[in-house]
Amino acid sequence: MGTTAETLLAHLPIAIIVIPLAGAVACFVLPRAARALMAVLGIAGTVASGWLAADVLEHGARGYVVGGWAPPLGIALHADGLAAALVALTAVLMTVCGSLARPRRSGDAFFTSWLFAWAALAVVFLSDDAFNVYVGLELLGIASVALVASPGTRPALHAALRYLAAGLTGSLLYLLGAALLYASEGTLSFAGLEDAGGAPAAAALAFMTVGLLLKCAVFPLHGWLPGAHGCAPAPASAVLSGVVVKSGIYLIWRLWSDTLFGVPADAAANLLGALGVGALLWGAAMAWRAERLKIVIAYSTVSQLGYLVMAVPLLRTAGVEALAGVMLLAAAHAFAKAGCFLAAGAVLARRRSDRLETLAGLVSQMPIAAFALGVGTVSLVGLPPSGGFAGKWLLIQASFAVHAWWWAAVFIAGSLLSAAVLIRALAPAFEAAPADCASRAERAGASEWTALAIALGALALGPLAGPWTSLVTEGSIP
Amino acid sequence: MTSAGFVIYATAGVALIGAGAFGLARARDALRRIVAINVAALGVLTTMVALAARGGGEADPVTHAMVLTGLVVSASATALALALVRRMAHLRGEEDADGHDG
Amino acid sequence: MGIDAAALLLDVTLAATVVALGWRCVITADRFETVAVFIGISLVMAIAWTRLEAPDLALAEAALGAGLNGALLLAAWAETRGIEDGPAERRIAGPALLAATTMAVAGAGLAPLVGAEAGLAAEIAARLDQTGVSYPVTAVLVDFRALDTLLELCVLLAALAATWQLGAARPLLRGKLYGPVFVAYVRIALPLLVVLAAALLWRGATSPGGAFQAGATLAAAGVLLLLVNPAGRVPALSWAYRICASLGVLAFLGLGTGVTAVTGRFLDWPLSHAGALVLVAETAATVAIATTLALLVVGGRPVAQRGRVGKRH
Amino acid sequence: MTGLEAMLPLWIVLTSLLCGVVIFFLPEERAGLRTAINLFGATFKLLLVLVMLAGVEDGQRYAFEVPVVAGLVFALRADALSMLFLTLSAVLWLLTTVYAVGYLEHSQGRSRFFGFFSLCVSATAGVSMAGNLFTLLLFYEVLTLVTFPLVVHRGTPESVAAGRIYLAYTLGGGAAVLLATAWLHALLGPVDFFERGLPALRTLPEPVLIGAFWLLIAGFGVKAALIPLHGWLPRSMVAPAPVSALLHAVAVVKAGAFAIARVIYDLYGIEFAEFLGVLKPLAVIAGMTIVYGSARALSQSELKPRLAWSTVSQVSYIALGIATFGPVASVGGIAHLVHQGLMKITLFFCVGNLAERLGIHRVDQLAGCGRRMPWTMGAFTLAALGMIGVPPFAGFVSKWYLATGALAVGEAWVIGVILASTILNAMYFLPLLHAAWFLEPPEPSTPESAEAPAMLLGPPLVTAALALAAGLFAATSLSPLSWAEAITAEEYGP
Repeated sequence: MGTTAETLLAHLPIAIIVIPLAGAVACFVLPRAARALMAVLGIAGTVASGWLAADVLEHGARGYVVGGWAPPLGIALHADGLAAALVALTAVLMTVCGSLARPRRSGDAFFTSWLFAWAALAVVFLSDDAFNVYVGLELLGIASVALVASPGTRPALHAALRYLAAGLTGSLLYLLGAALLYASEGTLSFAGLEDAGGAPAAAALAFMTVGLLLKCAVFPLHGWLPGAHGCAPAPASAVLSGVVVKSGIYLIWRLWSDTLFGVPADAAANLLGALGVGALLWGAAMAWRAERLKIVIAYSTVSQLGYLVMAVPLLRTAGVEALAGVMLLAAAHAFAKAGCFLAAGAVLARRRSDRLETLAGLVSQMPIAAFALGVGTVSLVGLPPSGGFAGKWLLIQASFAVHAWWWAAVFIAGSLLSAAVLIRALAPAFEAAPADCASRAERAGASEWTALAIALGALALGPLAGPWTSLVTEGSIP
Repeated sequence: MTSAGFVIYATAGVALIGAGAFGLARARDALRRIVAINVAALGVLTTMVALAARGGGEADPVTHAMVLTGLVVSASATALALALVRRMAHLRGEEDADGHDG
Repeated sequence: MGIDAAALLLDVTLAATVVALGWRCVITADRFETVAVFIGISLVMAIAWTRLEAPDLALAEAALGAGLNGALLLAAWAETRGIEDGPAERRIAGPALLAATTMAVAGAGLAPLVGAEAGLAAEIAARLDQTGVSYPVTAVLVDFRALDTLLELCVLLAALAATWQLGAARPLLRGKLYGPVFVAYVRIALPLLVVLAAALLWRGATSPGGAFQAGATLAAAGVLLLLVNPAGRVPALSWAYRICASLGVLAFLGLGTGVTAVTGRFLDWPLSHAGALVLVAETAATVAIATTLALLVVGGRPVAQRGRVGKRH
Repeated sequence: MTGLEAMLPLWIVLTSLLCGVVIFFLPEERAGLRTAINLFGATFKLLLVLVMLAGVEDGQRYAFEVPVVAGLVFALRADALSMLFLTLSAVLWLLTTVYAVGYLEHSQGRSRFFGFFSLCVSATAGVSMAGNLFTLLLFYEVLTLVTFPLVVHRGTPESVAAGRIYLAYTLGGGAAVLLATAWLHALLGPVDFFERGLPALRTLPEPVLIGAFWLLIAGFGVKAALIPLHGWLPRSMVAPAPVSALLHAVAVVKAGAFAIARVIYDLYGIEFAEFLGVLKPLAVIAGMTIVYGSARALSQSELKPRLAWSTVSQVSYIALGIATFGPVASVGGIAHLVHQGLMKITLFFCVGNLAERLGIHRVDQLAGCGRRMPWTMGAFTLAALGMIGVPPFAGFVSKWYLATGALAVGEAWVIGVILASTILNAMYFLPLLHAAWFLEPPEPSTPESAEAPAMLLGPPLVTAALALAAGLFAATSLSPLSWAEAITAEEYGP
């Protein structure tokens, strides 16, 4: 038994990419079995990701050379703590939300795109090769656009087109950066870029960062996100906001936090931090004016992404503790946001509208959905005992540790701001139902219960922060 | 391939990237935006091909492979974008028609 | 000296044409001109790339960039002719500044690279014998960086899945092209294209060519086939489309995992059968690329057109 | 200490937590089961608290700790000060549950109400037993979260608006506490509560300490309704009577005062706080709140807002007692924590009964209701006299200790404050009593005696009796006063 487990374990990184890929093709070729395939491969993928995370937690980072050629000739996968954690998070969200997806038309194409998005995320997190990541980002872009366009209505198509245009431009900038990097350093693998420096590397970093900022909708390049995440079906927007948008930020962390680029990047890192603050404020301001619940939640993604970008200067100075904090924030945000979107989707499905003024009586009619939204808000705002709080706590500690106390003030002001925004949106839900419609609590559907479960997952991340942070800081960025 | 050739084609590539950026920033119409992105893509690919051939000897195959993959990837993304444009035009056409008699 | 001067002159004119066309394409107010000029740029660029010692890229650019992209752009232009999305934008300052900064940063990045030597050509040439193919670019595509190719085929398939989700396919140009001249042309061009594709595929192992170029050419043949029926109707969806479109990914996945048992690494072709395996993978990729690109031109899910055609003229 | 006993504090928090969760998912129509679970939970928790009380009485220390994130420890600890607040909230939770079951007989959303009601009490228990600043912050914020749905329970636009104001104030306070906690944690590592203050704290530079102190006071002052952070209290009177009774008279408001006591006694230490010179300004603020609260209460025409402003003023007695650097005054302050709880909850119960039975909301409608609801008005009178400070009621005891304590340390102005406030109390309570007992009821339309049913009448009578007993038997060992003396003895040392 030992050897087969050993060999299986050795092939885990590539297996995590191949399983969803095989699933996607299978869904495309056998349309009628799409849902069953999705379920089976979802579980297989989650098991593999969980196993990888456990293995990395125990034995540290695990590499894998694809095709037998080591870098710089071939492509290598590198599953360190950070990547394994994100892959596990992706697997959980993709499986849970996938089981909820009810595409009205062309289910096969929907699940094909769903699994392609999952595989692409695995590539982006695990691959150690800049160009391989480019193709992964592109596959992720196209699959996500397909998910956004799946409702088939005009606003959905318009949002999908805008998302695709932004994604294409972002990938192009990233490609140019990668080419410059390869030309100046002679290798495409991230690991080999330790001592990259000079004008070409700086230009490459600039292009790649702007491209990634565009792909993950960081202010001021966030225009496409609210429409896309607002129109997509609830399970899709849950995954888009929860994980897909974070893949770009993961790459930014990897590029900016390594000892990469001897280029004097501290000034630019603070610029990124300022962008993050801008995202926080702008996202909150726009969410304050939004009229639909899903749009408020989408704009809160723009503002929460500000936190993750704001952490870049901290990652460079405070290192491991900041990484643990920001990853905890990212995971808690993923679960809470997924919970909120699924609940909002259930509200939209049952009450035909998620406009804020029609939310009256939600607490009495759909208590489970309201409770999921409430718990999600608790984690998004970062109130104890949620994971959001633990993440914010670690970030504040990190900023105090490097005497950058203004970052601590920004984090706390940010959480108050998002509290104001989300409470303004959800307050009408507590009002009594208008006289005409029944105020009896109807039976909660599966999506409401799943929304509540995922939102409680974000809450549970608080007490369970220990294992997650030790996994994340396992053998990753020094 | 002399380094003079590299300079010429690299500047052409950079100029195309600039044109693409200019077009993209100005474009209001979806079709124009897609064409602008493709112009910029051509610029990037040309710069890469020029980079591959900048050394005296044989051109670098890894960059060529990257360009080929980049070409196919941006072609399929453009195909999807154009399909979206055509579908929206079709829906808008249907809406106008239904709008009157609907 | 004469030849160098002439070569230099050729390069300069080609570069100048491309840049002029590029800016023209972006500045013009007429939408048809934008599309037409873009196709022009792609063709001139194909020629320029031959000058940069990249013949196979030139082939791919001609087939994909000028051919398929051009066809798609023209189709999209035709169908959005009446609809004007918004007033033609007149602002210049913002876009010009953006273009200038992009060019400046790119220029700054490229300048120090003028003299430097070019990447990994030597290492790859030294190891070609371990890959079963002798043409370096194909070796990189199929052996050194096989995962890239696999993912790229997935990108194509994802784009097709996304298009199929948008709804039923609509007749292509409503058969306006159909006529004796066109049929005669197709009767000649079709076999030629198929033979060319086969040749490109076969030569890929030893000289410029390979799956992508062959696939693109075959796709062109497919589009011609779709256009040649009277009402431009697209034959109904059957499992054949699905199998052909995903053949490439299936081949790479199947062979890749199968090979893992032998060599212990995913997509690591064993030297003894490398040539044969590569050929199988390349052929499958060609069929997949051809089907996918042709169906992408259709732009929708080809469902059986039972009485629906009459509804919209 | 055996395993079970170490877990006792955790069990106390979990009892009402589990009850809350179970009730939350109970279908609406299962009223009987819900009341049964509620009462069982309340009594079981009271038993656990009494067991622990006995344990702490004879010197046993209960502690439960579990590390959470890097460097953060979730710690529950039972000492004399926490037992005082814990016993008060356990006893009053049982009574208020009985009252609420009767009060909300026919209303909607009772499962949701009682679910959050129990969660709120477990948060209060958590605040009282917090072993370090982080756990205190944790339960302090959880208390905000679970009380918001109670404040907005009625679902009227006014109550939702009041709820949002409540959240704005309390989340703002929470942010201040978070900043201070993170700041101290960054400099010191774990910030635990120690008998007579954390020694490690004294190594920090003074400006940091003073800054952190005022951040903590501002944060906790929101719930303790110190000026200018008291705005939310009068507005959240739109909540149903049981909510106003337990939360705004006991749980929420006292949590703030208790947290201030905890910071001053067990984080900074009373001597070190005096050395830093931060006690004097706090005492001044408390004094101003007392007078301002009583003055505003005078001008309220509605019963509940009047009681709300009275609460604003009364809670600051506790802060004043703690901030006056003298053992006797702090005994008065700590004892008032219990006395004010007992008296104020009785008043809110009676006002609830009046509104429920006779639809009386305004002060001028009280004419002759003493005759029509004798028992309720009897309890109301007892509590009102107690609030004014008429001997032998509990109120008099705490005011007496406050005054003599302040005099002992030369803070004469405190007596002025207490006198002024007593006069104002009399001015806004006596007219109510006068109208109730000595005026004719407007028109004898309702039957002669419209007394409240047993479930609504029982609780106020019990609390009125407890208030009276706390005053009469102050000298005995079991009274809140002697318990306060024990706490002060620990804090002030030999």
